[in-house]
Amino acid sequence: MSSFITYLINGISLGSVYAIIALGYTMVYGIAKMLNFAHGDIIMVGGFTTYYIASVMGMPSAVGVLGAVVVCTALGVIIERIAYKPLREASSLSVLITAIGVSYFLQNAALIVFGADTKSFKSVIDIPSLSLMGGTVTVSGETMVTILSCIIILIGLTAFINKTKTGQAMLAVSEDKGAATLMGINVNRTIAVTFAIGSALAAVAGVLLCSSYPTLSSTTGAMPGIKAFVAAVFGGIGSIPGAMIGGIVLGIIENLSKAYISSQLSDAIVFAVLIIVLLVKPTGLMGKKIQEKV
Amino acid sequence: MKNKSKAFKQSFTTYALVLAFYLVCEIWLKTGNMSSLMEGLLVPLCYYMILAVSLNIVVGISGELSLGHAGFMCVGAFTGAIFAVTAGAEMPEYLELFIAIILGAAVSAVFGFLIGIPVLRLRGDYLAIVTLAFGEIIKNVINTIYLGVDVEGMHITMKDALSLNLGEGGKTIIKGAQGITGLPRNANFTIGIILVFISLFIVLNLINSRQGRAIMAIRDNRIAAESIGLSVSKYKMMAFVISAALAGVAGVLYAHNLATLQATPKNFGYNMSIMILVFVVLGGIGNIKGSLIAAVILTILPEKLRFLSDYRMLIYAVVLIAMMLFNSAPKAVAFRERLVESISRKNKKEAKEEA
Amino acid sequence: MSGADKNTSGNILLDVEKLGISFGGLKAVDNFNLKIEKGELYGLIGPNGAGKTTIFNLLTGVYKPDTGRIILDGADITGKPTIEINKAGIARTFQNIRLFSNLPVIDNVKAALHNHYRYGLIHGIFRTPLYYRTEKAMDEKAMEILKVFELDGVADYKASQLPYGRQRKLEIARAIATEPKLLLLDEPAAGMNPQETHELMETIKFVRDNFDTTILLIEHDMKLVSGICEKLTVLNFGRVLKQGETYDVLHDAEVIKAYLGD
Amino acid sequence: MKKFMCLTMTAAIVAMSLAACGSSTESADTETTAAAAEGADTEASEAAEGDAASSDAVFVIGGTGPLTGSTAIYGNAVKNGGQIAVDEINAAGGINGYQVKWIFEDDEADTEKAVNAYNTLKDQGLQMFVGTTTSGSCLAVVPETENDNMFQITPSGTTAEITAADNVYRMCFSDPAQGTKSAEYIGQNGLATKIGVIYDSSDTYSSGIYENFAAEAANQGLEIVGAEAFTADSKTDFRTQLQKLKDAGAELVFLPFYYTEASLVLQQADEMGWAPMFFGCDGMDGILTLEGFDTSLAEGLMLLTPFSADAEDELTQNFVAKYQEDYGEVPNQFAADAYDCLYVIKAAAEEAGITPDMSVSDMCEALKPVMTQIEIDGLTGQGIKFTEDGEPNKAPKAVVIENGAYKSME
Repeated sequence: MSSFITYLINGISLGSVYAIIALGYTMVYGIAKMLNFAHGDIIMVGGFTTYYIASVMGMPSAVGVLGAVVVCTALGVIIERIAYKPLREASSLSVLITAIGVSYFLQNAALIVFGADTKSFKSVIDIPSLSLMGGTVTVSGETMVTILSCIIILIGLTAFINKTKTGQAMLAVSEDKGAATLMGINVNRTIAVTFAIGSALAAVAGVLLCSSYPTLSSTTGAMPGIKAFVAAVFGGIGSIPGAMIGGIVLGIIENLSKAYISSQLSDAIVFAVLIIVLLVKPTGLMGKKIQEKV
Repeated sequence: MKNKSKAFKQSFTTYALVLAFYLVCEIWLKTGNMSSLMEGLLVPLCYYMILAVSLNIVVGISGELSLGHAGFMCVGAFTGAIFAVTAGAEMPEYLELFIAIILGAAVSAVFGFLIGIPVLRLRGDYLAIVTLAFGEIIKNVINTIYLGVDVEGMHITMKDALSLNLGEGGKTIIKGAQGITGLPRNANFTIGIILVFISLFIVLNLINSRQGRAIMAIRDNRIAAESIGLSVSKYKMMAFVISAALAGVAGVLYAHNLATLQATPKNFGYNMSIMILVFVVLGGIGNIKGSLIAAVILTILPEKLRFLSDYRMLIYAVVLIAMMLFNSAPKAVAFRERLVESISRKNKKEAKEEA
Repeated sequence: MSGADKNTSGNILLDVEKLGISFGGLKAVDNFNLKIEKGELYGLIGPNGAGKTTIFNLLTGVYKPDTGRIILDGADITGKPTIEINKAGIARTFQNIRLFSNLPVIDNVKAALHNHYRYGLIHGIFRTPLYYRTEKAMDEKAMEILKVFELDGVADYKASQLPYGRQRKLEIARAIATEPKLLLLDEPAAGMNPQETHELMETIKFVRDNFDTTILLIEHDMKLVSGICEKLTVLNFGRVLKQGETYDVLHDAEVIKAYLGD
Repeated sequence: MKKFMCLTMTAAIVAMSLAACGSSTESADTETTAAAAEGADTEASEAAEGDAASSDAVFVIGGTGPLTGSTAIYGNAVKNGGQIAVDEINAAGGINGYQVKWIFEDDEADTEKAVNAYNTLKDQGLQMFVGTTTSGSCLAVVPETENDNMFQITPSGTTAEITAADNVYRMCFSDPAQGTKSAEYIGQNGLATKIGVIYDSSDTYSSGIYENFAAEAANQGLEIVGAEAFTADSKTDFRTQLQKLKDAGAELVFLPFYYTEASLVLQQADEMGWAPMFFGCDGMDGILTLEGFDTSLAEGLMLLTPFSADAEDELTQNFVAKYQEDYGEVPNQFAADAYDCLYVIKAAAEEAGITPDMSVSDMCEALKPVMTQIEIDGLTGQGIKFTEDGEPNKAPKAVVIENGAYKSME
C-alpha cells in the first residue's frame, strides 16, 4: 500500500511538471490557435538563464528566476514578431513548421552558446521534503512548490483572462480574430501579449523542471515539451484547468504503468491511454465540444 | 478537354522531372565525378521522395494533419528487414527485395487500416496528436521486441534475448533496441527511382480518378461531400491506407540501404514524421512536384552545410524559417506575385519592341 | 390542404409526420408535418430563426429527429445518415455556399456523379479501358448539366474563382448531378441581384421540368417565391403557421402579421 | 504561382548541385594548399629527410560522432580528444615524418547520417577512420568501411558485432566485456547477491551491456531481483524504478548507462532515503566532473572504467590540463579513447611504415598484420595490445568513488 502511495506521489511530482509546462502550451494554443513547438525550448532557455545567474554567477535564486522570466518573455515576443506574425494569415500548417524551425534554432543556438556538456542544475527550492506515513513516503520540496505554483498560475491566469481588459481581448481573439478586429481590439498586440505571458510561464516551468530533474542540456526542453503538449491535449487543449488536470493525470499514468505494467512500455501506455481518452471524449477531458454549423 | 490536358501536363512534368533527376545523377555517377557523399545520398533521396509523396496523400489530398508517418515507415522497414534475414536470406537479391517491398507495403497498409479506424474519427489537431501517439507507440514497442528463430520456429518475447530460449542453432533476429543487424544492402538508386515512379504513378492517377475526386471533395467540404453521397470514412481511410503502404515501401528501401536497423527517436520518432511534413508543407500542400523538390533540397541541404561545422544545424534552422516565411507569408507571396508580374510585363514589352 | 386531399398517396413524394427536435431544451422544430407531391415546386418560408434550415438538416440526416417520421417515396428514411438519404434521393444546397472550392467546376459536378458512374480503385490507378470509358461518360454528363446552368464555359476554373451568383448555380448543378427525387434549395437567391434572381427562377423551373425532380426551397425573396412556388408552408417559432396554395398563404392575415411583426 | 515556386526551388537544387561539384574540387584544392603551407611551416616536416613528396603529403585521419542533438557531448569529446592527440603528434614530428590532419563530421548519432558523414570524410580524402562514436551508427558504417577496406578503429562503439569485420578495431570495452566483467566482479568479490538493474531499453549500448550482464549473472549465482527500463523519451524520472527495486530488496543496483542520467538516479535515490550499492560501467565516468553536480551523492559508487580524469600519472594529467585549456571542460572517457585511438594508429603506422601516398586499401592491408604486434601505453590502460578479433586486451579496472575521487578497488 505504501508503495502504491509512493508511486502515486511520484506520478504527481512528474505530472505537476508536465502541468506547469502544459499551462503555457495551452494558453498560447487557446488564443493564438497555434501549436508552438518551440515552447519546450523556451523552457530550456529559462533553465539555462537561471543556471547562469544563480549557479555560475552566484546570485540569489530569486534573481535567477526573475532573470529567466525577463529573458524568456523577451525571447517569446521576439520570436513571435519575427517568425510567427508574418504568417498570421497563412495556413496553420505553415506556422507549425515555422515553429519547428524555431525549435531547431533554439536547440542548436543553445548547443553553441552553452556547450554540449550536460550541466547539473542546482535546485532553486530550499524547502525540506515532507515525510509521510512514518517515513515510508516522502514528498519533495520541489513537488510541493511545483503543485503550488500550478495552482497559483491556474487561478492567476483565470482571473487575468476573466477580469482584465487584456484578458477579455484575448478571449475575443480566441473566438474570432475578424470580429475582434471589428470590435477595435488590436489583434497583433493581444497575440504578442499572449506570447509574452506564455513565455514567462515557460521560464517558470523551466526553473521548476530543472529543479525537480536537475539536469540541463540543449535538448532538456524537447521531450517534456512534447509530453506537456500531450498533457494539454489530454486535458482538452485550450482549457486552462484541463492542462493542469491533463498534466497530473499523465504523470500518474506514466508512473503507475512503470510500476505495475512495464517500465519499457510506459511511453507506449501513456500514448495508448491518450488515444482511448480522445476516442471517448474527442476534445479531451475538459475540452469544449465544437458543433459545426450547417 | 482543357481540364484533362492540364492534369496530364502536371503529371507529365512531374515524371519528366524525376526522370531528368535520374539521368543527371546516373551520368554524374557513371562519369565518376560524383562525390561519395552524393553517391551515398542517392538512395536516401529516393525514400525521402516516396515519403514526401505518400504523406502528401494524407496532408495534401485528404487534408488531415498526420504526425506519425515515420511509424508506418518503421513498420515497413522492420517487416522488410525481418523477411530479408529469414525467408529472404536464401533468395536471389532482387527477388528478395521485390517480395520485401510487397510485404512491407502490405503490413504497413494493415497497420494504416487498424490505426485509421480510431484516428479518422477525430479531427484537426486531435487527429494530429493521435497519429503522433501511434508513431511513438510503434517505435516504443519495436524497441522492446526480441525475436528469434530456431528449428522449432519463431520465438518472441518482450523481456530480453535470454528469454527467447532459443534451441541449438537458433538465431536472434530482433534484439530489442539493438535492432536487426546483417541486413543485405541491395537497394540501389535505380530501384529507388523505380519505386519513386511507382509511387508517383499511384498518387497522380489516384488524384485524377473517381476515388481521388471523392477524397479531395471531402477535404474541401465534408458536409457537402456527405450531402452528395460520398462516404467520408471510406475515402479518408482509403487515403490513409495508401499513404501508409507507400511509407512502408520507403521503409523497406531504408532498411535495405543500411546494414543495420534500429528504431530510434532519430529515424522513426516524431522528429522524422515532422521532417517529412516539412517536405510536404514547404513543397506546397497537395503539390506533388513541390514536395519532391523540397524533399531533395532539405535532404541535401544539411549535408552541404557541413562546411559550417558547429553552425550547420543552426543555419539549417534559419534557412528553414526563412523558406517558410518566403513561401507562405502573405506579404512575401504578394511581393513574389508583383515580381513575377513585372518580369512577365518586361518580357512582353521586350517581345513587342523586338516585333 | 385541398391539393393533398385530391391526390392518392401514390403521388406523394415526401411525407413528414410530427417531426420535432430540440436543442438544449429549446424546441427548434415541433410537430412539423409536410406532404409534397411528385413534381411539385414547394416553398418553405418564415422569419429568421423559424427553423427552416433545421428542417433541411433533419430531412438530410445532419440532425437526427427526436420525434416523427420522414417517408420518401414510400421508404422510411428517419434518422438515416446523410449519405444514405442522398442515395435514397434527397440532394440539397446550403445557405452558406459549400462548394469543393479547390476543385475545378467540372469536378464539383463529377464528384456528385460518384455513385452513378462506378469503377474500382484498381481501375482508377491502372487506367483500364473501363476508367477511360467511365470518365468520358462522366465528362459528358457533367458538361450536359453545367450547360443548363451556363457554367460550361468555366468548367476548368476553380470553384472558388467563380462569382457568387455562379457559385450558387454550381451548388444546384452539383445537387442535380446526384439525380435526386427531391431537391432542397436553401435560399438559392440570397445575395443575387434582381436580374440574377430572375434568371435563377427560370433555371429552377427548367430543372424541375427537365430533370424529373421535385423541389423544396427556402427563400426570403417573395418575388421568387410567389413567382415559382406552387405551394407554401410558413414556419414560425418551429411550428407550422400556414400551409397551402401560394396565393392563399401569402394573403393570409396571420402570415402577414408574422412577417411584418406586431 | 506554384510554377514560380517550383522554378525557384529547381533553380536552388541546380545551384546547390553545382556548388557541390565546385566545392568538392575547390575545397580539395584549398585543403592541399593549406596543408602544403602548413607542412612547409613546420619544423618537424623540414626535419623529415627533406623529401619533396613528404612536405605536402599528410595523413588524413577522421572521425564521426554526434555534434548536435541530445548526445552531442560524446561526439564533441571524441572530436576534441582526437584533436589534442593530433596536435601532439604533429608537434612531435608527425607519423613517419608526415603531418596528420584530423577531420571530424557530425553524424547526429543516426545510422543514416553516419553513413553520410563517413562519405563526406571520404570526399575530404579520409585515409584512416576513428569512428564512430556511438554503437548504433557504428554498425551502419562498418559495412561501408569494409567495402572500402578502410582502416577503422572505434573509440567508443561497444556492440560486439562491430569488430566482426577484419578491418575494424575497438579502443573501448565491448558490451560483452563490460557486462560480463561487471557480473564477474560483483560475483567474485561477493559484493551482493540481490541485484537490481536499471537500463535504457531504447539504447544499443545500455541494453547490450544489460543483456550480457544478465547472462553472466546467472553463472555467478547472482539473483536479478528486478530489471527496470527507461527510454530516451523519459529519462529524467527514475523514482518509480528505484522504488520497485527497493521493494524487491535489491542490495546493489547496476546502472549500465551514461553519467548524465545516472546523476539523476543518484539524486532521486538519495531523496528517497535509499542507499544501496551502485555499480556502473564506463559510461559512468564523467560523473565527478559534471558541472554543478553534488559529488557527495556519488560517494561509494563503483564503476568499471579504463580512464579517470584525476589519475596521478603524467600522461593523464597533461591530457586533462590541455583539454581544459582548449575546451574549458574536464575530458571524459570518450575523449581519452579517441586520444588513444590516434596513438594506436601512430604506433601501427610506424610499425607498418605506411606513407600517405598509399591507397586506402593498401594502408589498411599494411596496418592489419601489425595491429596484433603493437603495444601502447595510453590514457585508458597500460600495455594495451589488440587481439586477432580487433578487441583491446586491456582489462576494465574497478574503481570506487571515495572522497570525491576514484580509488582502485584492486
